[in-house]
Amino acid sequence: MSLPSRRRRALAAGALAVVLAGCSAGSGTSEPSSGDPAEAAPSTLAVGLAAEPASLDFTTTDGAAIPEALLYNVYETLVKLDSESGEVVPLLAEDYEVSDDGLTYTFTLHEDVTFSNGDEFTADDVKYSIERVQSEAWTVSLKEAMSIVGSVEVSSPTEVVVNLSEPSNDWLYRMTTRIGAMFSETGVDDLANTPVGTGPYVLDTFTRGDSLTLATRDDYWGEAPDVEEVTLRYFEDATAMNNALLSGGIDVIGTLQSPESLERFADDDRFEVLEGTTNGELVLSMNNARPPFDDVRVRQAVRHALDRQAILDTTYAGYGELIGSMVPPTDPWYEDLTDVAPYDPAQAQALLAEAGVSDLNVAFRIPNLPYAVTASQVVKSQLAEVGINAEIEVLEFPARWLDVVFQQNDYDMSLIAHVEPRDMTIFADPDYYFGYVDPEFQSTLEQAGTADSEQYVELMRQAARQLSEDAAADWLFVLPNLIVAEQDVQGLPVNRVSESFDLTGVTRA
Amino acid sequence: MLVQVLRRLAVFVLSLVAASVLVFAFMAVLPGDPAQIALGVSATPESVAATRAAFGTDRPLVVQYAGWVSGLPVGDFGSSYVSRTAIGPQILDRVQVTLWLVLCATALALVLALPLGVLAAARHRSASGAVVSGVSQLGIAVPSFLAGILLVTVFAVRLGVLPSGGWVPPAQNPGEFVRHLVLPVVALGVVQAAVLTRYVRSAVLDVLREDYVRTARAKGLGPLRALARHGFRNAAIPVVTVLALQVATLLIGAVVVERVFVIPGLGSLLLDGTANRDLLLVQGVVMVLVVAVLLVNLLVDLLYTVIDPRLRAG
Amino acid sequence: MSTAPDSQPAAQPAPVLGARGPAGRRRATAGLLIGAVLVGLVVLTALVSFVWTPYDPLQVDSTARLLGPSGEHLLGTDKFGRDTVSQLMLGARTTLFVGFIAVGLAAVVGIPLGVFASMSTSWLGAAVMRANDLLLAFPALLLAIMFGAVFGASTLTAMVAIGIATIPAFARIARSGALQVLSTEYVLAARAAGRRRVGIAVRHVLPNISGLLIVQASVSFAIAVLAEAALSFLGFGTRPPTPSWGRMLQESQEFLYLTPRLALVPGIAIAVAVLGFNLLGDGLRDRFDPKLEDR
Amino acid sequence: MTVQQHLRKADPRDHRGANRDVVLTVDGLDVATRRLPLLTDVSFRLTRGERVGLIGESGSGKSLTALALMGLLPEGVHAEGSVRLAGADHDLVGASEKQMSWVRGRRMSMVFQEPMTALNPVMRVGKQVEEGMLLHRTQDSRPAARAAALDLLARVRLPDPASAARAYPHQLSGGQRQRVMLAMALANDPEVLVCDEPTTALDVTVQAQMLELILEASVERDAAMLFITHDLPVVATVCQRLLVMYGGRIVESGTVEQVLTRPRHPYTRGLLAASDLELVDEAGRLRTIPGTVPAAGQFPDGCVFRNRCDHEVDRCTTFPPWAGQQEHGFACWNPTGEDVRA
Repeated sequence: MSLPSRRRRALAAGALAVVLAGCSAGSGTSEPSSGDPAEAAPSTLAVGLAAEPASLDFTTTDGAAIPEALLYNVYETLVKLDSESGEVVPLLAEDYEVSDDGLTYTFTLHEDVTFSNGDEFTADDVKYSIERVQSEAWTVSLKEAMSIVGSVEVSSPTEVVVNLSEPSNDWLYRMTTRIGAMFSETGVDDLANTPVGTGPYVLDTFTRGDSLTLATRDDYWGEAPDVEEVTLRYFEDATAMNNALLSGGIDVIGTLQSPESLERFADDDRFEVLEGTTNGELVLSMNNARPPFDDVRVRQAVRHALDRQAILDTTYAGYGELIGSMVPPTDPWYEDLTDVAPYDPAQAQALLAEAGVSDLNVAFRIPNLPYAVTASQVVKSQLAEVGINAEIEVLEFPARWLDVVFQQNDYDMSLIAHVEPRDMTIFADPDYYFGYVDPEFQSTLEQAGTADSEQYVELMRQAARQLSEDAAADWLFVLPNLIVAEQDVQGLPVNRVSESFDLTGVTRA
Repeated sequence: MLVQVLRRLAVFVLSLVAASVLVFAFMAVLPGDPAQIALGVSATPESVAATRAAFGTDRPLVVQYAGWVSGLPVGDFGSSYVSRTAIGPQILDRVQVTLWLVLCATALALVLALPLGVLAAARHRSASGAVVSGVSQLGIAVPSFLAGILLVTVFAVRLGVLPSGGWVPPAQNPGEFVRHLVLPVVALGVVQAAVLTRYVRSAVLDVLREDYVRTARAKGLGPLRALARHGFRNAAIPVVTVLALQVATLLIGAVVVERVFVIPGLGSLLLDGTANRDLLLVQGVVMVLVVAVLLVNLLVDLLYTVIDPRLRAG
Repeated sequence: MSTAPDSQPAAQPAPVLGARGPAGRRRATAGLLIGAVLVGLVVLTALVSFVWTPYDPLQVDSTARLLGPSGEHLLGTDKFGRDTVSQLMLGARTTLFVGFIAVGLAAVVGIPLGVFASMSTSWLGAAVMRANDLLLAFPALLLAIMFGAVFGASTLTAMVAIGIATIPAFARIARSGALQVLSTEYVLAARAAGRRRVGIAVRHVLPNISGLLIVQASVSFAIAVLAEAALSFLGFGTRPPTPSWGRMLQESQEFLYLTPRLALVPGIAIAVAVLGFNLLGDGLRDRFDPKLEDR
Repeated sequence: MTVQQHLRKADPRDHRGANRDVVLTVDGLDVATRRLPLLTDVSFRLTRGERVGLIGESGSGKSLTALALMGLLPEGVHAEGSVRLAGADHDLVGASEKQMSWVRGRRMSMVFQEPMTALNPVMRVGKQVEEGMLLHRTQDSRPAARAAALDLLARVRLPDPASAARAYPHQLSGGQRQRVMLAMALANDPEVLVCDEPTTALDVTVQAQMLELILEASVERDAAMLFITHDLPVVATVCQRLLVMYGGRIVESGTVEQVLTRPRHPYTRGLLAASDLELVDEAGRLRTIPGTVPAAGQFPDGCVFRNRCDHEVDRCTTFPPWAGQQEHGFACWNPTGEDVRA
């Protein structure tokens, strides 16, 4: 079986989404003796995170936890995504140029960059790294984004030219993700345990089920980060993570899992609460491929039946933002589409009557992730108001949910956050679990891919609106990024729009 | 007596084999292809097939079982489908953690339950005995995870005297090791102590009513001395039985407490493995837990023959 | 002779004195009474929930989130705006349901196995008890996690797992009780009279061990309630939106700082049920266990 | 002060003269739970070397009397009255645990009914025998105690005492265990030996040997013995005097000859009739006492036996006073046989 490349990419997006969205690979953690506030030197930092990496090799192991820990910190890319502005900015590339036809990218590299194993970073490594993504060495599905690259030419040790086989508005953006990470040919022997990159940090220790410690290295090419030692501690349990912060076990909660407890921290002088945004759209999927949701009126009825603000209030204590389509507010083509299908139970009932359905029973198969469990109960209750009985069935995430909903598409309704950046494209995939097939939407996206940048934004906007009007799904809200930190910790990545928990700008006063 | 020990050992080995078959067979029913899961849902069929071959999951189940079980005695549990690392060392790491937890909790339970149980029995008519009985009843009724959560809230969050959770290996920092161990051990041990207290109480009460204790008193031994010299060893038999059952409960209770206190022990490994469908890992952990329980049962059976000469008869 | 009163002095020891004399008996009765009242309370709550709850326990009301206790909502509302009292009542139902099915399963399988093992003289009886011992090595939580992994976690898998893990307890009690009964003279007499084994099991053994079994059932029930709570806490038990006390506790964890009431209410409910069943079991044991009676 | 003088002082009512030393005086012993009287006004004396039988049906209070003497009453059961032991300057009733510990096993020891349960199953027999001697320091070292224990085991005629000493109780037969019990009771040469149905649980063949041993032991040591049994032939063999107990009271006393041949109390008569296998009633059935022993607290007011008695008269609703002497008398308004009152 050979899937069309877009399908693979789309699936990849989904797979990634579900992993990042959940607590898939989390585990226990411990607090080091240095976690004691009295002993804590200013140059160390302990950050609590939810999902633990299953291994340290993101070339063969899926999951958001690995790039979260390693990207930009241990591995660097030619260009990175600025967490404040959401823009693509140079990193290892001092500068880059794009040809007018959008096919040729010329990167000028920084000099005197070395890998943590001592090897020098040159244009050869760029060529090696990009070609390695295309080779069998990479097995994770995200590699498909690199298939667009036709050739890589090294013109000097500090200059490299990448030729695309077709123009893409997306490729450079993808280069800010893990597939753009730069490897050394001599440093890929034991990626699962010994990552070798050009970043300011090296892996110090990785205690499975517990924590991962990064330490700065002396020969970093750029400005050394302020915090010399960062420990990433993994908590399966949200309450345990909160308690760790309250009792001094950690300094930062990287992503707060229990929004209701935020008030506790907001009231406490010791802590600062940062509210940012993410790429995670909470998608209430409806199986477009089979009744009753093959009827657009039924789908629209569901959208009208839902009071999304109430869902947001219950699920995330009101943090997060209502959207209305598959676009987070940080994307350039975002527009507020919440008025396309406002909360209007009467309208919902009218639509259902028009579609000729009554006493609707739908299988609502959700993953056992906290937000999904909470949100689904509100959804169920609201749907009951308009006469739709949603039978909630909780499936274990990832394995069973992926199997039943994602692969077999055996569901009527589901609910999961898709956190992959710029992932509206998944709706263009007819084989995706949404079952949404619309040639017009597909062609709009296709045009957008090769259009010039202004047109690109306009076409994407148009596509998003069409999705919303077709009620291909419902978009409940975009997940908030909630960070709680001790007052003296500054420069944390407030918005989670890249794959990295970027520690390079963090300082302790 | 030797015959008996040998027979008991044979039963133990047979139980191990039966347990391994059960565990393996059960895990083999799990839906989902490990290779598919490891590669992510969008992997190509070719790479899935290759991975399947690498995992060995394309072989017949019997062959897989034989391969798996033959590695167990030497601590080879195979390699994780998810992290691609050897499972044996991981389990070994985690076992040490859980073992500390379970042993300390057992010790705490014993230290609390023996005197309290004897007190409750000796004074079972007086107020102090009734108080001990009542408190132990309440102690049993509180789920250990709730106890854990409350302990953290009070001692770690409110008072800040102890860490809220986590683990420091004893070799790294003995002081911190102890500090981190206190709350989970209390959460696990106190509930067990409550259960044990009641068994000690009833065992001692039973023994106090035995003729031989009266005989001892007729010889001139005071009530406490009669109990100590003649009662304890006899009371030990039911108590040891319960203790054995409790070690099993503790191992499993540790799963819950490890979750509450974020301790990287066998329990969290089991839960992670389950969530990730790390089939071999789960299989390995379950097997280790089951072996531990069977081993405790074996030890207890052997202990019986030490305590009770009546069981030594050939 | 049979009509004349028996003056053989060795006849019956007078069950007069007890190490647990009148006072001990009184306390045991008090425990039994408290246990029965607590269990009755839980059962009554569950029964009432079938016909009446103050509010629809599943009715989400985002305008009534996290309300404190008031005349309208006696114990307040949770984050969904659901009435805690109503949830609690429905939770009692779940708790009892899990207990009944689990204990019932264990009894239905365990008791015949135990009685069979006690009467069987062939290797099969020994094998049954060995298998039983082996099952002891799989505690309820472990089984439930395994079941959850294979079949997907649900109330059903939790119940079945708890039930299976409880089988050995029943089998053991049934076997040891049956062995005692089988060695009594009236059974020997029945055997001598040619009664078949099944007949003996039904006529003599079961009625005589029923007391022991009821005690075991009560104690197992308490354990099942705790196990269900622990499983729900770990996410291997009852699934939403069905309320259960364990799930209420788990859901309320994040409110521990601000609204500890939400965690305490189901916590207390669990403790009450467990305490009730344990006290009931203990009280019944004092009633049924002849060992505690004489001397 | 000699023991004799001491005793006289302790019990001024001793009117029987000094031809024998009184070692144990029980006077007005009442035993009761908080609500139920169990023993009422039990009085008797044991003199040195005297063997007294205490007979009656089960439930009449015999074992309880023995336990009361030893101060081993079950919890919740209390004694009142007086139990005085020669050489002890305190009353055993109400004595402290410490005082009683000094008495038990040293001055007064007891052989229990049930040899199967009265020995500690997890302690070697030898040790159990040694224990009492070491406790009361009658042997000052462990080796001495061990030697003494072996000697005792030999004297109770256990075959191969050395291996018996190493054995655990379950490895011995019932008869052997009862010998061990006896050895334990004799270890410190007590002045009073209380035997609570020591042969009831034994095979008939073993019973005779055991009785012989007990008899021998008490004669050898000149120890007073209270021998509890329901078995009249046994009593006739072993004892010199008899106490008949019913409903927690002593209803008749006298020498074996007096009581067994000229019973005055209808209850005694009933007991004798029931144990005589040759005596049959008109229908040819064995004689029995009608009715059964009531449970404690269920005895009738007045004479405790009147509801089973075929001699009942009006006065029986009040308890009859003791007629005759303490050593020979009865408590009945309407006695059988010769009327001592007349």
